[in-house]
Amino acid sequence: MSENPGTNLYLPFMATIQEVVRETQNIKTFRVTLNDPEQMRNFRFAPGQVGQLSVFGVGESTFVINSPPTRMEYLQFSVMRVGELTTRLHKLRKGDQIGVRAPLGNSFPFEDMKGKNVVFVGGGIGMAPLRTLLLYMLDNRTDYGDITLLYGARSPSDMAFSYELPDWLARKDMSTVLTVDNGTPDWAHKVGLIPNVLKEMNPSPENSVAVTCGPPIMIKFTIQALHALGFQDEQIITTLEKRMKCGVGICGRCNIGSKYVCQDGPVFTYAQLRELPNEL
Amino acid sequence: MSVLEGKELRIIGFLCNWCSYGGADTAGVGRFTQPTDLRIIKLPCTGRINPLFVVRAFLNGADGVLVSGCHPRDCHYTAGNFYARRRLEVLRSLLPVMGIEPARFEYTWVSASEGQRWRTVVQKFTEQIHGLGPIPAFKSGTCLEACLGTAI
Amino acid sequence: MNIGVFVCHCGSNIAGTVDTVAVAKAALAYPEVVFATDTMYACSEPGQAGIIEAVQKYELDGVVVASCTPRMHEATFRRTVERAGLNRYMFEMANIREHVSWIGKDKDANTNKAAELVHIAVEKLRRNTELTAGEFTINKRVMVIGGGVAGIQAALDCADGGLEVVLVEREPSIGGKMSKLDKTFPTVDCSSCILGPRMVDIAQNPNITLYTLSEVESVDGFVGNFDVKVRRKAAYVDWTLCTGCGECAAKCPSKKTPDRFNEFIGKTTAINIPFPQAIPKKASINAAACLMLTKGKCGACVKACPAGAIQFKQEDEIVTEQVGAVIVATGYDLFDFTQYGEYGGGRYPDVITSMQYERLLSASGPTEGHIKRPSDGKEPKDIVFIQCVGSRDKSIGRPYCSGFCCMYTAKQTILTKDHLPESQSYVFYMDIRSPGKGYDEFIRRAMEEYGARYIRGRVSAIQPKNGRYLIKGVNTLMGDQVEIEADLVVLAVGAEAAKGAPQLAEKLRISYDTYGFYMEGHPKLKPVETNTAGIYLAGSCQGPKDIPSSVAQGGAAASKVLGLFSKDKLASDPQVSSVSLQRCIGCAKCQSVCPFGAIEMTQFRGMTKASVIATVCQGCGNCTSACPQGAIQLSHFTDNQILAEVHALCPY
Amino acid sequence: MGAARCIKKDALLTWLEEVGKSRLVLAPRAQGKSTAFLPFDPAKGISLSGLATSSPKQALIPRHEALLEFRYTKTDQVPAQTGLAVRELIPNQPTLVFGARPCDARGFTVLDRVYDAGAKRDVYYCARRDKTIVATVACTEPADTCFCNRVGGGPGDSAGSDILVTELDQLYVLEAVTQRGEAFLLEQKLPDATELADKAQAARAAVRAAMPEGDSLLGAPDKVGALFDEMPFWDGVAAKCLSCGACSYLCPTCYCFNITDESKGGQGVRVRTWDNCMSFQFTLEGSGHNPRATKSQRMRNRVGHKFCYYPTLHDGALSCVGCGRCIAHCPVSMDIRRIVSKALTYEKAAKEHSNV
Amino acid sequence: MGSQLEDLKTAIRQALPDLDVVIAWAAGPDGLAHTPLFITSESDVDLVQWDPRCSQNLAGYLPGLRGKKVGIVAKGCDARSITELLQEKLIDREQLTVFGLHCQGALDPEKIAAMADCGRYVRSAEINGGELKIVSSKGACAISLENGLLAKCFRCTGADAQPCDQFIGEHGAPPVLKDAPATTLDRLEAMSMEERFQFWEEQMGQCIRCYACRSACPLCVCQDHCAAQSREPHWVDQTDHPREKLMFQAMHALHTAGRCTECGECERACPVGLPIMTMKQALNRQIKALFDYEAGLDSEKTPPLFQFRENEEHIKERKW
Repeated sequence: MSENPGTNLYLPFMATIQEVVRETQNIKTFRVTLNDPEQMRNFRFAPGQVGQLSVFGVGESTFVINSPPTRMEYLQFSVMRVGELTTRLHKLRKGDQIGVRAPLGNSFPFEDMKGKNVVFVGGGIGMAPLRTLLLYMLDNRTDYGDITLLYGARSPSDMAFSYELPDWLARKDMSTVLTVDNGTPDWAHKVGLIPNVLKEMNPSPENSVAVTCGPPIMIKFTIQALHALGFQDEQIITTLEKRMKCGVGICGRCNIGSKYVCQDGPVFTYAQLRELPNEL
Repeated sequence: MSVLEGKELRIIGFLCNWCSYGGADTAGVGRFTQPTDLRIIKLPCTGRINPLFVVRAFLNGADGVLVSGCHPRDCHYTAGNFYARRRLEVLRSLLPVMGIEPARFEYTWVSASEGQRWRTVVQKFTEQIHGLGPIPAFKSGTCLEACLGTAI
Repeated sequence: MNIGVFVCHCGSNIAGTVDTVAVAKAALAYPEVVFATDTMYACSEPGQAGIIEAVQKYELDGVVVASCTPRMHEATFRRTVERAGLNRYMFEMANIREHVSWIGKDKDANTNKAAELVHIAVEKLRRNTELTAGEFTINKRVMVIGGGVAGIQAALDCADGGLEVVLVEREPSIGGKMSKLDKTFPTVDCSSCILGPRMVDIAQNPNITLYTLSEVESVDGFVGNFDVKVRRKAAYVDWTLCTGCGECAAKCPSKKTPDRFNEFIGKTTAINIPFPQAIPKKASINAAACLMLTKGKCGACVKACPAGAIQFKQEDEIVTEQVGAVIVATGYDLFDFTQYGEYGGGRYPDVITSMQYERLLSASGPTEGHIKRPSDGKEPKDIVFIQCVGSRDKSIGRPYCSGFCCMYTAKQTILTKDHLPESQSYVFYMDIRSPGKGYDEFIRRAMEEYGARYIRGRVSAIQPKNGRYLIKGVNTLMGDQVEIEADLVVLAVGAEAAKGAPQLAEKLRISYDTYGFYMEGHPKLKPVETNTAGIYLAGSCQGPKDIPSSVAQGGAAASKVLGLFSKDKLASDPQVSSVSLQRCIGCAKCQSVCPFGAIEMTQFRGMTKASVIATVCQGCGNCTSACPQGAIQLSHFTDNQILAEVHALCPY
Repeated sequence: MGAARCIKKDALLTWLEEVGKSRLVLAPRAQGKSTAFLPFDPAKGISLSGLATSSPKQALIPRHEALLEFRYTKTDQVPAQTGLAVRELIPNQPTLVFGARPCDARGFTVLDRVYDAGAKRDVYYCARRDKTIVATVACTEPADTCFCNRVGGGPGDSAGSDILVTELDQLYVLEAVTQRGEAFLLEQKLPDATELADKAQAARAAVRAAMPEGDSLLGAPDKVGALFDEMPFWDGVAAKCLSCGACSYLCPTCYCFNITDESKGGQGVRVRTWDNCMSFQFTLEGSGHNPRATKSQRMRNRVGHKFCYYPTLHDGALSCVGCGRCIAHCPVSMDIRRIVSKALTYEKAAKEHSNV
Repeated sequence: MGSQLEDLKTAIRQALPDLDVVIAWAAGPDGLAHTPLFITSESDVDLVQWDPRCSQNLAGYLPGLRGKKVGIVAKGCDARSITELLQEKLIDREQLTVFGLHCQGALDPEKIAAMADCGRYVRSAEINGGELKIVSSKGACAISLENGLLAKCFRCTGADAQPCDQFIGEHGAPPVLKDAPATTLDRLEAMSMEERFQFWEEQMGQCIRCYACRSACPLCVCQDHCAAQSREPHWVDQTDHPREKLMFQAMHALHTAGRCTECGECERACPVGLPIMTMKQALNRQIKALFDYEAGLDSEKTPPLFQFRENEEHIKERKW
């Protein structure tokens, strides 16, 4: 059995799926706990760190832990069905056993962000990594300035975390804007592409940090929009989705030059990214 | 679970859904007693049989592989068996080069009405395989064994 | 994934030689199986209820039933799992009856084998995906190929059902073989009297477009959306102008043109209307016999034609028709009687085929209904009929019975007696085949009331003798040699597949048997369907048939089309191939082996990729076998599914 | 270290056989047309002429290595509750690698920096490394593809070795390089050869001196790094590359790997296997995106890793030891020396074409 | 051959302005084998070499360069690969300029190194009057070219490149060679089935799974998407077991059945020297016998496994 996860870099914690939430047609959220209560109690991570989920017999894949470290009843991962492993993960249900190698990689600079206004811009499944930081900040609300969330998806039915959105919309201590590319008659929020809606919202760069994650094309135009709004490269933070295997900087897949996304990332400021060789 | 040790050998049949699978059904309906070694994998058409399935079966330890489909011109999909015939005939020459006795592999055509013929095919082929005995095994053992025993 | 396994006893059919309890227990050990049980009759109402209950209680995602062949109850159980709230494709069957319990005696071996068959079903099911049928619109027009009685019936029934019909006929007129017959058995009513009005209906029905002298050139598309190109052969007469007056034929100097309609018994003119009741009643020119078209001089018909319809420059024309279904009713052809040298067919003028005899009997035939010997025009007295000429004879590749020859021969002996009361008919036969309603009585009448002499035995030789013919044969009932002198010999030629039938089958992508007759979808349960969706069969193209059966099939095919068209959209079978755009390199190997033209090469971000037209794909998987990198996969028969089955059976 | 022992050439096989009783001995042996480090078999001998086709890295990173074994379990009582047992498979095999060359041994140091990096230790690698004695045979004649002296090594270097073996006429002199080597050597019943140490050193120095000097490639990191965005250069050098893995798999320092689960029913192993950065599928992401989709990008990463990224992370040490296997066995005779030399002299402005 | 080389250079120089790249050979790192040369500028042309050391088949690069105007220098056997690629529409004829050569055989560097016992210690090597003169640390020696040829040269059926846009030099017949080396196929035929199986287990035990055989194969057009490394479909697992490697070789053989021209690149590329063309040769023999077909001779034909006849003249089906 799992004699010593942690000392063996490749040995996952054994974990049990406690709950499966169907978010959208192709996204499911898994809430898992480590089987050993001791391990679960001692588990520490920071918002933005990722984990490797194992379905034994299929393999491993990387997902961000999207529950915040302030809520440790379970670890939450949201999975979009794209390949072999995610397809098999989607077939799992409550009570099934998986492996978790976590935490891996770096985290959002949540300490440095204290006292600042934070603008979250999330697209599609890219909302998952933002969720961990957002909830962390809401749980430490007084440490941070204004919190603004812009969350977009292709259509209303593609919005993950729909059960949390009413709460976010209702909260007085954050402002939330939702948008979709293609609306439906009963859609009460914005219709439009994220960068355009962002420009409309016109957040001030003053004492602010923008955190964005989503499909590459959305990130590209969101960064352009943020630049247009006056955000500097250092004020823009994103997290990279890269194919990782070992997660510990050895196997040689995820490097960008001499940086390993699985160790030096996945969180980078745009300023850092610009320093990296152009091989995203 | 595997074939009954000592009694049976591992024989895999790839049968097309429309003719030969039906032929095997007809043999069953007619209560035509057959040897029990054969395990049938149903495919839509012999055109679906990639010869590599046969190779994979042998390398995994099958002692015999039988492919059966519709008679030429009776293919449900008009031409699948014509392609299959060429592919399998070519495969036939590969097996002996690999060290697999060519008689371990046969292909034939049995229609849905030919229950009697199906019985004959199964009987003769099973006898043929029993005549050859078990297929040679890899000295390095099974894949799992090799993995677990990574000594070097 | 949660899988439930149900092992059926089928009473004692399975449980007698398979330990079903042990199979269920073994199944529990297979991956992802969370529930397994044996059940008395899985297909029974309580059996199905048990499956539904277990699906709900154990939150099953998929079900394996180990019972009879899937050909028996796969559809039943798919509905069951659907009722339980699962996708109907999350179901697999293990055939442990036909393939195990009924063929093996050793209970241990059977039990073990049954468990392994369950194992491969489980491994396959684990890799199944939920599939939903797509929908596509259908073009509610139907094409009928062949204007014989079966095609006419099908066309009229479809048109009456409100469908637009395109009827394509190879000959200049519809009517087919039936239009050549004098009378029909067993009622001895006039063939053209019953067929004629039907032919007129075809001409007058506004829903029917009629192309005669036309053949199908190519067929593209799929059920609901066929594109059929029809070649309208040049008639050298503008049929929009032709009134069918017949002046042209009267003036045509080529009066020795072979008369196809009259089975070459008589002669006709190069320009002609094949027979008086022809539909359409339009003239056409036999190019091979026309002086203008062969030698470039004549033009008598041009002068004769009051409508100015003659057009020597007319060329074949290709028209494209869009239809949603096709009924094939291309009929049959007659056996070539010259193949039996001993009968002298083709050498002796008075040895003729049964169809030629029909024309002699017919009032509209070359002899205007008088039975005359072709050689000298004399009335025959003794007439010998020989049965099974080109039927039930392996040596000439015709082992099958043509079915209707016994009956028409009896009819012909009766008609002979009516025409020539002094005559005597002899019939050499092998067996009498007369299973239809009133048929056997009819044969009896021929023998008993009309005095036809039936001799059971084959004829070994026919020799001319003093202007008559000496027929040598055996009487197998009496066991002696028979010699009969006769004036006329009628060979009851059998039916064979219509000329060009295989070529048409290939255009339509339907199967045909060794003899060229088309294959029905199922010999019992799908008599007028083919295995190509949207293509139906009627009449003798599927195998020799008499008129009532052909008409019945015409009606049945029409009702199938009407049933198909009763929906506005068709569901496509979702078990089709699909392409992984990531893996496809656009080499088109799949396209080259697809028997259905279901794969097209498309452009995707500047790269060539294969793409499956789901509605055309029939799910044979030939493409998957041809793709080296496995980019195109047939769903539910993917490489990984078959490999998983192989791995389950051959563990290593 | 001090201990030195010697062994007569004709006694070598007997000694290896003796060692083989207590530990696995991996030594180069010709098989077919190639030479590889294989379990020593006295009947089949060893092949010490020149460089083995494959490097001895497989002693520490096997071509395939089961990391974990897993097994799904079910009980008859509650079949719906599937249990899962996972077991680590930590190697525990004392090994002697005999007949590595100095470049090969230097390769182990390249691997050590990655796999045994302080707090981040790869237990599988380290378990093997800790139990493995590397006995390196100093080279006597560099081949035409050798360039260890241009990348910081030499034909008689001892880096990465536990024991250095020097050929002297009819003798092999075995000198301990590490404590582990010392301990091992002291256990052996071999004659002392302390007095031959100087002679051995002289022999090694002579070989080193006779080796043709080439331009040093130690300055490559800056230059290769600066060429990152110079695509024409990479397109040029990569044009003839086939994207196969021959170079990576024969290389003593290439350590990239893949991890896959291979299972049979409810039981299986998580296996680590060699992987190849020149393969398209190496970096292919689930979404279909590939950060190194072209051969040129992959070549840039391969050369970049050996001559720039690795040195950046590890105090300038190149991850190329100059064994020349990639040159000798490349199906299209690519020559990494020429690529790096070209990089060193490449002038962007000159638009020099980069055919090498 | 000097003038032939000059003619080749001239032809390339003339065609280069209209082409994006010309693929030829240049001197390799050692004197025993030349290496591919991608010519994009006039100065590259000076590097071109043409002699029996031009062993590599350059046709394999063509599918990867689709969309560009490419010139290629080809020997007779190389051109058969080009024909096959044209046949499968994997390259476009109008984008391609073939500089065809007459070849009297290409050298096998492994064989020569063994014959000269020069290992990897070659100082210099040059071709002179039917001999390869080698100077190595072991001394100097001369190897007759005829003795050092690749195995495929002994089976050569066409020494002149066809198709060809510009033929360089004189047309001629294949080299007349004696004493063809025994093929592995011949050796296998003398073995029992069990021995053959063991033979492959031993051979595959040496395979390092580098896939050089595949990468060098001009007809392995899947390359980046090879089924050997995919899990969907999962034909072979990633372990080092000989079974999996043998499975891959069977896959390579069957995927190239009726397409393989026996150019020998798979064996030439194999860094550990495995006889992996053997299975392909066996299939070719069968295909010749069954369908009277040889790959690479006619770009208008369809490979035999992508077509059929209703009545197969040479297929004798078993009657049960």
